[in-house]
Amino acid sequence: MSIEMSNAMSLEMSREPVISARDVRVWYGTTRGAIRAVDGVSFDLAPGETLGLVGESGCGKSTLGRGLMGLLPKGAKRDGEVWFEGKDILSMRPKDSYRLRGSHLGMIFQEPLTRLNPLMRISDHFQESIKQHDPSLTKDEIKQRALDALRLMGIPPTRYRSYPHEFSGGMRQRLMIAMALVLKPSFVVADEPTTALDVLVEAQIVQILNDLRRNFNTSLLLITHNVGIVAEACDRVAVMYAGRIVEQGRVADVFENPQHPYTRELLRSTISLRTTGLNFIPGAPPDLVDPPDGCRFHPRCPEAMAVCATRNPVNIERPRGGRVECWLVGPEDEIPPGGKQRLKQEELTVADEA
Amino acid sequence: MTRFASGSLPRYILQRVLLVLPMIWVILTLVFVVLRVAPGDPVSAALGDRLDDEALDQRREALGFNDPIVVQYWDYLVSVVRLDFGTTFSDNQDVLEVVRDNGGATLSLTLAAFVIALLVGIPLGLIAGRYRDTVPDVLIRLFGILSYAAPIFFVGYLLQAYVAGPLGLPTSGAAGVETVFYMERDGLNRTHILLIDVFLSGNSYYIEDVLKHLALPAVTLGLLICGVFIRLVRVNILQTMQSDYVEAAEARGIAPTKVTWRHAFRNALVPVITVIGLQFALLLGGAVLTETTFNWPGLGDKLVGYINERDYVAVQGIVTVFAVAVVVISVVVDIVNALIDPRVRY
Amino acid sequence: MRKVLRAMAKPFTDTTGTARWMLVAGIVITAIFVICAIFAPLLAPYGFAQASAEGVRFPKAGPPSGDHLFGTDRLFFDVFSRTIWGARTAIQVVLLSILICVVVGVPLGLVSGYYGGWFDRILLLVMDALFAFPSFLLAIVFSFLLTDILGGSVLAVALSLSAIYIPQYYRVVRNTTVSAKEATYVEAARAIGASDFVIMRRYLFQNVVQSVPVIGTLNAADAILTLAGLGFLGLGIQSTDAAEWGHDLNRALEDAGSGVWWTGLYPGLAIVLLVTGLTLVGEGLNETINPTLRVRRLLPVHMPAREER
Amino acid sequence: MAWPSTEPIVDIRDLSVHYGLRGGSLARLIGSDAGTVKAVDGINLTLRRGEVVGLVGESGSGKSTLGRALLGLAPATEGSIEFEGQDLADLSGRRLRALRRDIQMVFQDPSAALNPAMTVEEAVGDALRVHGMRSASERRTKVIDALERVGLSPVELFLEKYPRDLSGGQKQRVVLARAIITGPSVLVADEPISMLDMSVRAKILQLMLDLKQDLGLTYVYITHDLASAKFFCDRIAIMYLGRVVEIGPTEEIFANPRHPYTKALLRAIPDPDPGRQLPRDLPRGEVPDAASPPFGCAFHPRCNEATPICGWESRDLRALIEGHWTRRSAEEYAGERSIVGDLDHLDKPTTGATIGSAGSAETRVFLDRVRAEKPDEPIWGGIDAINDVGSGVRVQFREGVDPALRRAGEVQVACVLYPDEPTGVEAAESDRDRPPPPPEPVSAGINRRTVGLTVVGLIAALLPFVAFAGITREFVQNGVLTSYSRINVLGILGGVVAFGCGWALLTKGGGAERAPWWKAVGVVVALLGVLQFLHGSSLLVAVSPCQSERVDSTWCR
Repeated sequence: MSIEMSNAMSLEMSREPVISARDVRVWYGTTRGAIRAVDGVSFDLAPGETLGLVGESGCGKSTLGRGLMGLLPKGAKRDGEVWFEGKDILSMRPKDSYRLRGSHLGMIFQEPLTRLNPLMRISDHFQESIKQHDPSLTKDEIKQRALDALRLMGIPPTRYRSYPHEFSGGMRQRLMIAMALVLKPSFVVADEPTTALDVLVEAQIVQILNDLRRNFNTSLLLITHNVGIVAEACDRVAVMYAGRIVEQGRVADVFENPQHPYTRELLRSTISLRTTGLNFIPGAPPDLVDPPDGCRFHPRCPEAMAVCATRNPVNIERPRGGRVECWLVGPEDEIPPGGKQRLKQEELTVADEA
Repeated sequence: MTRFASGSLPRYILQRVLLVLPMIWVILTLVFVVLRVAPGDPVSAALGDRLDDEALDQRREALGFNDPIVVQYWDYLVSVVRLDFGTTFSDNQDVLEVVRDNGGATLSLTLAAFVIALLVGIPLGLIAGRYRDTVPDVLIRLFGILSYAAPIFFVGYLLQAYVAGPLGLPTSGAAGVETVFYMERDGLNRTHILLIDVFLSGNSYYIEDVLKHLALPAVTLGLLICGVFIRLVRVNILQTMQSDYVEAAEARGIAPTKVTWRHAFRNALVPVITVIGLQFALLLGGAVLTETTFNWPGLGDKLVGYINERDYVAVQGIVTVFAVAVVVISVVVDIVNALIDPRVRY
Repeated sequence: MRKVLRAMAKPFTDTTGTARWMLVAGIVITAIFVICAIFAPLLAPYGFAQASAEGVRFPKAGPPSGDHLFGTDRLFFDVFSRTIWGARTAIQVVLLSILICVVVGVPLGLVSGYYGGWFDRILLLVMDALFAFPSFLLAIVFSFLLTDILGGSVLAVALSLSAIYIPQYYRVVRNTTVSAKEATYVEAARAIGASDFVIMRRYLFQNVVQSVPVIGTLNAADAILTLAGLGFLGLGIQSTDAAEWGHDLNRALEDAGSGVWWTGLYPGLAIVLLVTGLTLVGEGLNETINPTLRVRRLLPVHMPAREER
Repeated sequence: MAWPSTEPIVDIRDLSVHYGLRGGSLARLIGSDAGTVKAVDGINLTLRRGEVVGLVGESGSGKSTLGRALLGLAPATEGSIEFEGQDLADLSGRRLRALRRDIQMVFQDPSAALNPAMTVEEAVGDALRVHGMRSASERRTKVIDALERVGLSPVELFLEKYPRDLSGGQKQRVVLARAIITGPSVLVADEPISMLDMSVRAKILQLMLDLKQDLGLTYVYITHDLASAKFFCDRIAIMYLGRVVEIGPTEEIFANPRHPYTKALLRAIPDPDPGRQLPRDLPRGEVPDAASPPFGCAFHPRCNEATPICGWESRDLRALIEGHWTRRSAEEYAGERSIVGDLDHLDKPTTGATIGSAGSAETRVFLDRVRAEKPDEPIWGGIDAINDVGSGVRVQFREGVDPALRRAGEVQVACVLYPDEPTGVEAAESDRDRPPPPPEPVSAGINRRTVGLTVVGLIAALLPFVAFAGITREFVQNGVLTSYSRINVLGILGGVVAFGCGWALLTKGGGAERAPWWKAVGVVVALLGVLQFLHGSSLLVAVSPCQSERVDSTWCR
């Protein structure tokens, strides 16, 4: 199948998803108790598709990305199902899931400098990765593949034998991307890949990520706090709040017609070139050691109803595709009588904020 | 951005070598201030009870102690540059010859101890760091702390009392009387470093004798540094194991053993190398005690002897030699470090 | 007051695993020696240079017995008493030298690191030279000089120990100052118009001295060893002036061959124990204070089964 | 409303802030500079009472340095800053500190801006304390007032807290409280919201607007984020590598961006408008090294609209060739690489770049191929001539123009595309424009380092001879080498030093344009060094342990 065709089909969403997460939970241990960083998250990702994962800091978006990769700190636990190529990653033996990393599941990190071993040349990094997953390749073949990947990222072959510290910030991020993609994984997690970069370089990297589909047919989970980047580089978006994905769907759909009050407020509070007045969400995200009952957004929600404080919202189909969990959208028949009354909320002080 | 900032390896090495001069100068000045200016009159301190006033004054004049301090300082610097450290008060020997004859023994002792410490300390440190908070880690750390906490002379004392006998190891001196005598007689002491000379002679009896004599002192001194190495390596492993590039390597699916070796261990050893230079200084200090404990005919032993004789010229000469040795070692370590770590050169 | 107590207990409550046990064990061991040092006159049956009691001369190099728990040495002294009195000497010397080090090293490092420039460069070079120099040799040289001037007193030894440890305090404080003065909060202090003195006192000092306890305890351990080494070489305190473990060990060395083991073993063990205790405290503190080494105590995670809807 | 008025409150004239770069360990010891970074390079700016001026740029643009210079935190190398008629440079340390009551600052990272060892009350109150308010109760009243003003209520909950107990937004409020408590008239806000969470940014920005309204503040708003600047600022100065490249009223800058850099920034802002297309014509590359900025206009290497006179040079050639290679196959690259050889030397900026190692003709063919691939690159217009030299060619670039700020409509722009428009509304303002600085000086051949190296080298080479004149004489009279057992260490070291200096002169002497005669000096010094080294070590060679008796009593006391 040609790349163009697969590209077209991925937009149709008709193909088997590359990765399919079902009710994933990732909890951390702390001195105070378990942090429910990810608490029941489901999503699908089609081949060649980019899903943007947005939310405030501390909402669990990075933890979800790491949880999928299996890169979790000591004392963290995860459960649920993550189906990848017909197998559930979470129930695999650790050895098997380790083998998937790099070759099938790739990761791009936020701070590229610290992610490269300062004592190893770029060539050593590439050799190590490629050799690990394809031991049959000769040295020349490895170099060939590495140089091809670098070239696609706009890094000249003259720099192949350089050390990480000899590159600029943007170049290093290109290196990281090249290194993640050289093994042609079918799914890549990019965790805030542009946060540490300058405006223009950020735009360059976003462009590169946007071109991934065309060059590698890779599915991408792009974790960011910047809704602008999602709008530019993603096909679909998942909005995360307090450990749950509250709304997901096609970017244009969700941004033009947000169903969840949090999505709407997040978009409204974002300062963009079209901003004419300042809006913000009152209050702060909840403590995930002890999240509020019912909908986790209800203490801050301008439209909270009585039912929101007592019962978890149901994950339902959005009117125009995608999914949302909010009692305002439905389902009507599950709301108990009187549940639609306006909730009397506690007063939030100005300073109660993130 | 700063791709080829300011420098290359040769340039770094040149800079580092040039930096030796001020370092040595500072250290010489310190030695001079401490040993020549501070104590007042070394001649009467050393010989006051043996000579009368007139003779003392003559000695002072001859040694230039009656000159202004600045002149003495200049003379001192010049004489060091010429490697002329003068003659000892107490036994009228050329200090340089004392250094030559005894320095070799100190060098072989410290090097042997150093090798033992490296061979034992680094692997133990790696294991302890890799398997943090497990039983091996606790045991290794305890061993490290104890081996550091036990004073050299106490370890030496225990070894002499309880180990030397059963193993048939000598507890005193660098070689048996015959070895020393015959080596001297046959003109085999070419380098004045016994350890090298016996190997050059190729005589297995001499070699065995010298190695046996070396065993206990080297182990005693090695244990001291061993504890330091364990600690150092362990802490560095802990830190590199947490580093972002180790996680990134795991994310690329690099096999765990390779991640441990190539990313964690190798990177952890770089800072260790830097500190090794300083440990060598610790070794030289420890050598004094080891030599005294085992009657090892080294510089440290000599130094203590001259100190008891209040022989300032000898003390000053030996201390100067130690000081210069330390500076030179630190430069070598820095250069080795630059060869390994590309970041240092810039 | 409760705040202070809580702050002091923080290293215990925050950490887990071996670091915690090291800290506890170290503090217990050190505390025992400190108690010995303070109450030496009460705990020791005899004086440190007492060769007879009630007119009865002690045996020469007598083996351990009911009267003399650890036996007696060749000078007729009671080994048990000397071991306990030795703790007092050791702790006196070490405390004094740490005090001198902190009083000299910390302000010097702070000022040199904060202002930089020529003063800093020259001081750094001198301190580096001192630091690079084999510390034990330096101690030998200094005590050699100082005992000529001050006699073999506690002060002379403490001073020569200070001379070798000041560079360490200086360097640590200077380096943390150099990095801390780049911190935004120092810039912020300057932005509100604070003078250099105010910045050093109110902004830098508290953040810079945090590493001092760790070096302090580790140096104390090293100082005990150095002190004993000096005593062993006969350069420190003389045995009639005070009880000193290193010096006792030196005298015990010649006994080793003749089967008299008690004169050397106990002072040696005392050194090993005290140094071990101090090192445990230092390393334990390091693992709790140093964020890269710290292991936080985590509550275990229990994931409840999913609630069915 | 009377403000923003036209009354100037801060007047910055020709301000430059230069920093010396730290060199290697030796250079650090000697205290010599390894070069200077022109963090701020000749900036003119007037703040009018009550307005918000935005300084916008990427990292390294000098926007933060400019902000810090306003408080006297970054010392001005040249030029002046006048606050209400007082020149900051004239003030003593004490008076300058007193002045900081009137100009205050808010920082980017609120967690770093607060001393971790101080409670909120101490931190905010310290601003009063350093200005001499001794009474703790008086301070407390004012602190409570300030905290209420920034919305930290109920105040009692916050007074005793340490920064680590507060959220990011709350910390930024504390920083703001500390800034306003002394009653300043100017507030420099250095990226006050960029480290905060999306949902908090608007709140802090709103708070800053309220404070401005209530306290009549004048803001300098430093940011890399054009979106918030558009909302917040009255005037905007776009900065790049230490210079202002475009300055004017906010509406005009956004409605009608003129400088290519401004245009690029506007295009690059990620926008949550799903209908927007991803920009395709982004500037390439990254912000260059400020220690050796590009010739001519600093933005030209990344510019989409560059002209032949923008200051093309060797580094641009390298970027061009390397860019070309990212589009070649491995075999083509290998072939071309062998023709061109190593490119590292092109990093030393010059307008005459020599490349090629396999013959002039081949190199020309190669350059033609590069040109054929992208014939529209403006760099081709910037090449004056390509001459054959040795086994390669020398590419001679046109002398570039460093554009000064000039009036263009309602704004001022520093770009060759906008030549002077002398009849402006504010002619008086443009009178004070900087004259165009002279082009990058082609080095006169001598710089401090060259002279220094020569002097040190000569001294090192000759001193051992002089200092040991007595010895050498002795040595000749005796005529016996072996009579000396002492190694002339000074000679050896002097030799090494002299050789090093000579070598440095030979390779780097004479500044940017290496005059051949400095090479000659280098050769001489290096040779002297070798001679000295041999002299010192010839004695070393001659030492024989059996003849180590001292013959001379005059120099061996």
